[in-house]
Amino acid sequence: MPMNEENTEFRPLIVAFCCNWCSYAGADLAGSSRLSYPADVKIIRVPCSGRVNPMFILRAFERGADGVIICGCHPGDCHYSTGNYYARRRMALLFSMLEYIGVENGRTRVEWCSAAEGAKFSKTMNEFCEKIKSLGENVRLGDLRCKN
Amino acid sequence: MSFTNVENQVELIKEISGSDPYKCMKCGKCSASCPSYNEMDIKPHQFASYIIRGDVDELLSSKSAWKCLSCFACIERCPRDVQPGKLVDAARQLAERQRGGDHLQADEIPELLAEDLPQQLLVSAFRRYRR
Amino acid sequence: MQRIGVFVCHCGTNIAATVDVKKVVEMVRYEQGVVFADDYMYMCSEAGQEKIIEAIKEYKLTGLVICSCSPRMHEKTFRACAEKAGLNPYMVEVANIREQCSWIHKDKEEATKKAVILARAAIAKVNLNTPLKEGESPVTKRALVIGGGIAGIQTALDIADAGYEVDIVEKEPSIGGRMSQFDKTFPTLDCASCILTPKMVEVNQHPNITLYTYSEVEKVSGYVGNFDVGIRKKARSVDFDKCTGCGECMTKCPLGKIGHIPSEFDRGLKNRPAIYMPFAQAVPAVPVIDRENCTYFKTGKCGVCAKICPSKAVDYEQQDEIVTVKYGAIVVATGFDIINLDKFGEYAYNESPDVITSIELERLMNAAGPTGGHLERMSDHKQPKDIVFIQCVGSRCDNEEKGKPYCSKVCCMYTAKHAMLIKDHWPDTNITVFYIDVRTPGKNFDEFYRRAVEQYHVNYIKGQVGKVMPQPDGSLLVQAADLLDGKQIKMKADMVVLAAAIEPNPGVRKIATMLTASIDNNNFLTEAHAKLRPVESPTAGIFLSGMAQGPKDIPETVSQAGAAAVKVVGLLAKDKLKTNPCTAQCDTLLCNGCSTCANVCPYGAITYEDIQVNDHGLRETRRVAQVNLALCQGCGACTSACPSGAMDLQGFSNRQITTEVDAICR
Amino acid sequence: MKYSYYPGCTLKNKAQDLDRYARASALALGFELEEIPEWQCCGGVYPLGSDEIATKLASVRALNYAKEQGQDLITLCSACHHVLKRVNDDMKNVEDIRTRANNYSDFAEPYAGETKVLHFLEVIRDVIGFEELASKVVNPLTDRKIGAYYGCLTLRPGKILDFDDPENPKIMEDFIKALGGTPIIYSMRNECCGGYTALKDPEFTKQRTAQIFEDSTGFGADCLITACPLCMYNLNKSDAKAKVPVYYFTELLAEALGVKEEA
Repeated sequence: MPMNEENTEFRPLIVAFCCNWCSYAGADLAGSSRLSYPADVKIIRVPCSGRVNPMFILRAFERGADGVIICGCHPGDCHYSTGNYYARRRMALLFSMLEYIGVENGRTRVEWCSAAEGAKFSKTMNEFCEKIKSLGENVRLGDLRCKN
Repeated sequence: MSFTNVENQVELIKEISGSDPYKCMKCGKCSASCPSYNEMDIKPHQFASYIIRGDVDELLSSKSAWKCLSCFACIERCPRDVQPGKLVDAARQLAERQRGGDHLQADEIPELLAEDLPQQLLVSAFRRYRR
Repeated sequence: MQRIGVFVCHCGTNIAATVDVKKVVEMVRYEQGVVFADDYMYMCSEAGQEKIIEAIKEYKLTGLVICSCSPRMHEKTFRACAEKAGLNPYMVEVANIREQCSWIHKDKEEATKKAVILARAAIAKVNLNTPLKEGESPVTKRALVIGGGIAGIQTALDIADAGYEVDIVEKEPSIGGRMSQFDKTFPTLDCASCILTPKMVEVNQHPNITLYTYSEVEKVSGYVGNFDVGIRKKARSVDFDKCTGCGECMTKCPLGKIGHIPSEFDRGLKNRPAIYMPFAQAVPAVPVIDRENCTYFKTGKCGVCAKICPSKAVDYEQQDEIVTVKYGAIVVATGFDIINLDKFGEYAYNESPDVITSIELERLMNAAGPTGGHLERMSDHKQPKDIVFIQCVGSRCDNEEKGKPYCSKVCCMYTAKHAMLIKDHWPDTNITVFYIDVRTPGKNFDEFYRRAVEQYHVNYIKGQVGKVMPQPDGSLLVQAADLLDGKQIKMKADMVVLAAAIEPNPGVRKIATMLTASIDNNNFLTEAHAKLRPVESPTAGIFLSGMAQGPKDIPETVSQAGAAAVKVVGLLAKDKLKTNPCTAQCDTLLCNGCSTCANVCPYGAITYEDIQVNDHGLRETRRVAQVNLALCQGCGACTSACPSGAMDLQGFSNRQITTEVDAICR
Repeated sequence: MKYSYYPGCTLKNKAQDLDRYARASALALGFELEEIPEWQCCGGVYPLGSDEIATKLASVRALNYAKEQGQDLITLCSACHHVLKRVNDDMKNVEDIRTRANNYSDFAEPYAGETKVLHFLEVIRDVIGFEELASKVVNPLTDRKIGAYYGCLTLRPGKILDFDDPENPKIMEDFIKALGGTPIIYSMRNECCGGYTALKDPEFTKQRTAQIFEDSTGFGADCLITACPLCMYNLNKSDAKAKVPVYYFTELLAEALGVKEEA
């Protein structure tokens, strides 16, 4: 139930999967540097971008997320050597499939962000939010029972 | 477009120039590189501060706006990507867009003309000195 | 059914100023499984932890959710706290409502709302948490230091003195690094080699230190406590055991006089023979043959060095050798270089031999340098009368194609040093320093710089130089603006010295990748915490020393080197390390033995075994995956690759993450 | 090989030499300059303001014409080279300018920076090659010590013009070498001559050009070459003691190729 009902501006629901080593630390740096991004972004910590199972993304859209972003270490810098490469290829396939069923490509994104890139993290999230706002609410996979 | 207040002019200069005066760190490499330094009343490394402070009128009525050669030395060498040449050029354009801001009048031309004067000089001067 | 306690931290005002902490407590009180919720000023404080322990006992809690700062900060603290109260430490989840919420949002209502959602996700997850037990792995009691400059030398000495074996891998033929090139050091002006050479000798003689010079790290595998490192010992072409270091070969090499091979150590200001030691005090004092330039290797003719070597140590047949060594900890001390100045054509570095870098000046002033310590211009070998120093060449530069965004930190001080040393030797010299800011934070540093101005009358002018113009008469015309006087200046100089920006050694990226140690945009290694863990990489078992982590001077480098050594010793002192219990697990009922997981596992932790199963009365043998828990690092690559969903990751299971997604999207 | 050719105002008038020798030399080197019909003056100065559209349109038309011909666009004059390349860069990379400029025009399809703009010297360097040029020289400029005067507009901003290293160029020096002459390198070669201030401030340009002559002759130059009619004018107007003859680079090119008389 929304706590702030009089606010009619569209606020997207964005799920961000961040790997523990680079992008989650990048988000922490964005925080300690006070580089803001919209509260619409909620982060889920995973050990590695390669841990992100396509099921999680489908689940998010099914439950009404308007955008999903996966953040990992830069290519070559994966804490586990190769996880981000798998993630990149897996997501490329998933995103093209999602587009096929009508979830616009702009709603999904893979971004590399190192532990030192707080500014980049914040910038990426701001941009992504803007993009999702321009796309509007995601209705394609939304389970009607879960949304008012 | 009307220029009613200082903020408006500052914003216009930033927009026209596409450069961010806040990035300037006052290293002075522009002033060190400028061939017109001695001709200018406001020096290249000061452009950014004038815009930050909002002293746009002073910049618009300065000699500097007309003395920049557009040789791009400061733009090429600026370590902060502030590109003072762009800032002063934006100021010049603002001055010209205001009524009576032209630096060259048509009546002046015949007197200035020389036999072997290349067309390039005339068109460049017109571009730079007039709306 | 879990019995969960939720603890919301104010973190002073860090959280409470933007998040309505009381409201969060009220909002989560009725979430599934929650039996207790409270808030406190500082959850991580002793009193805060005491509160948690009491609640665990009083309410018989089986799971904890702490809404506080990043789990990267205090997850460990709260896990230890749970353990104290008899709760499995892996029954704790942290909702990050500081870095991800209160610090980046301004609107209190919005931030509170988000904090509640983050708490709910953590609560949902804890509902599915299971107690996990850490495994143990042994520690190899040997450390590797990559880089043999002052940083690597100091780290290695400190580790070795503490009683542990340590190896140094140095890619150059000698240890010593940049510092061995310097003349004097600030702020006390001791001679660099006088203080460095004894340390180099000590390294060479220390029973606990093994040197791999002219060697490079080629391959790294394993994990904290158990690294396997492949080291390539490049063929020196000189037998280590036979060579006495007499140097006869170097003096007789025909290329020494006519070869035009620029000496790397002297920054190209002098030539060297094809068989060479970088400098006289090299450690080890064994020459190498530069095979790319050596006539014998190019044409098969010559062989002078082999012929004249009194101990028959020259061996043209020597091959590169790769050794694999086990280590418990690795220190990266790869140091720095200065940037390439090709993009700073305005300073005529490539055009005029009299425009030099500061490191070249170090060599020119060094008694062991190309001019025997006599300062002279490379063009005409005359002593320069007017010298101009240009600061910040490529430092503090926003244009990434040309320079670096950071301050190189040491240039202001070494320039003051150069100015004073020159004035000491040749008092008639006129010295002008063009600066943007003079930055001298450090003990006795500003006094040092003021001495250059007050006692030596060095002329400091604020303003970056625009252009250096070589003149027909052989002088250099320096065009600048004195910003404080408001004048453009054209000044003649005999020599111009550029304080070129510092950059990490270009080889560090490759090494960082091998170590999976994170690295920033400028190729400096990232520390685990900028303030609290400045000498550790986020990757366990990897430590940082010296310029590889960021610009710093010698005193700072030595302190950091010691700090890294202490961290290494602390690690090696342990007999066993606790391993991450968040490992992969295979559900053998679902596994069909397809090998997909084994193909993506970066650690080779997955093997297969045949098991007997009873499938509805049908007995059959099935090939299923098995995870070696000692090798598994818990990345989860196998879990998302598994087509049948048999692989799952403890602590980050499919159900746990899905339930987090659900909680966020509720 | 045929190229679209944008001569610009001055080459049709006061700088006919620059043009005439270029055409003759091009034929000798095996390529042809096809003058764009109805070209309009580029304005001589690139309008720095990001909101200036009208002043860019003349260039856009020329660029689009070359695109329709499927040809690269060649310029000779430094100013045209500068303006055309920068406008082309805007059309390629600045969405706002591209959209607005296309809205003003009636092209069959929108122009988005497809044309490749080349300075005549770039064609010699990148397409013909200096070795090939050297092999076609019949009257080598032996014993000539030639200072290349680049000025500002051929080189800067280096990133967009992509002509040569803006601080230490060598294209004209290589060109002089190919013609058999000795290039003289001097510091003022990429410093501004004073440009259009010659109109209202001739004394200032005289100061600038005096420095250029002093520096170049100090290094031993017995003549200068330039690609810019305005530099040429300013240098010629100089009353410097160190003054030496100034030629368009195409004149020396035609001379070395033995086509000067035909031109």
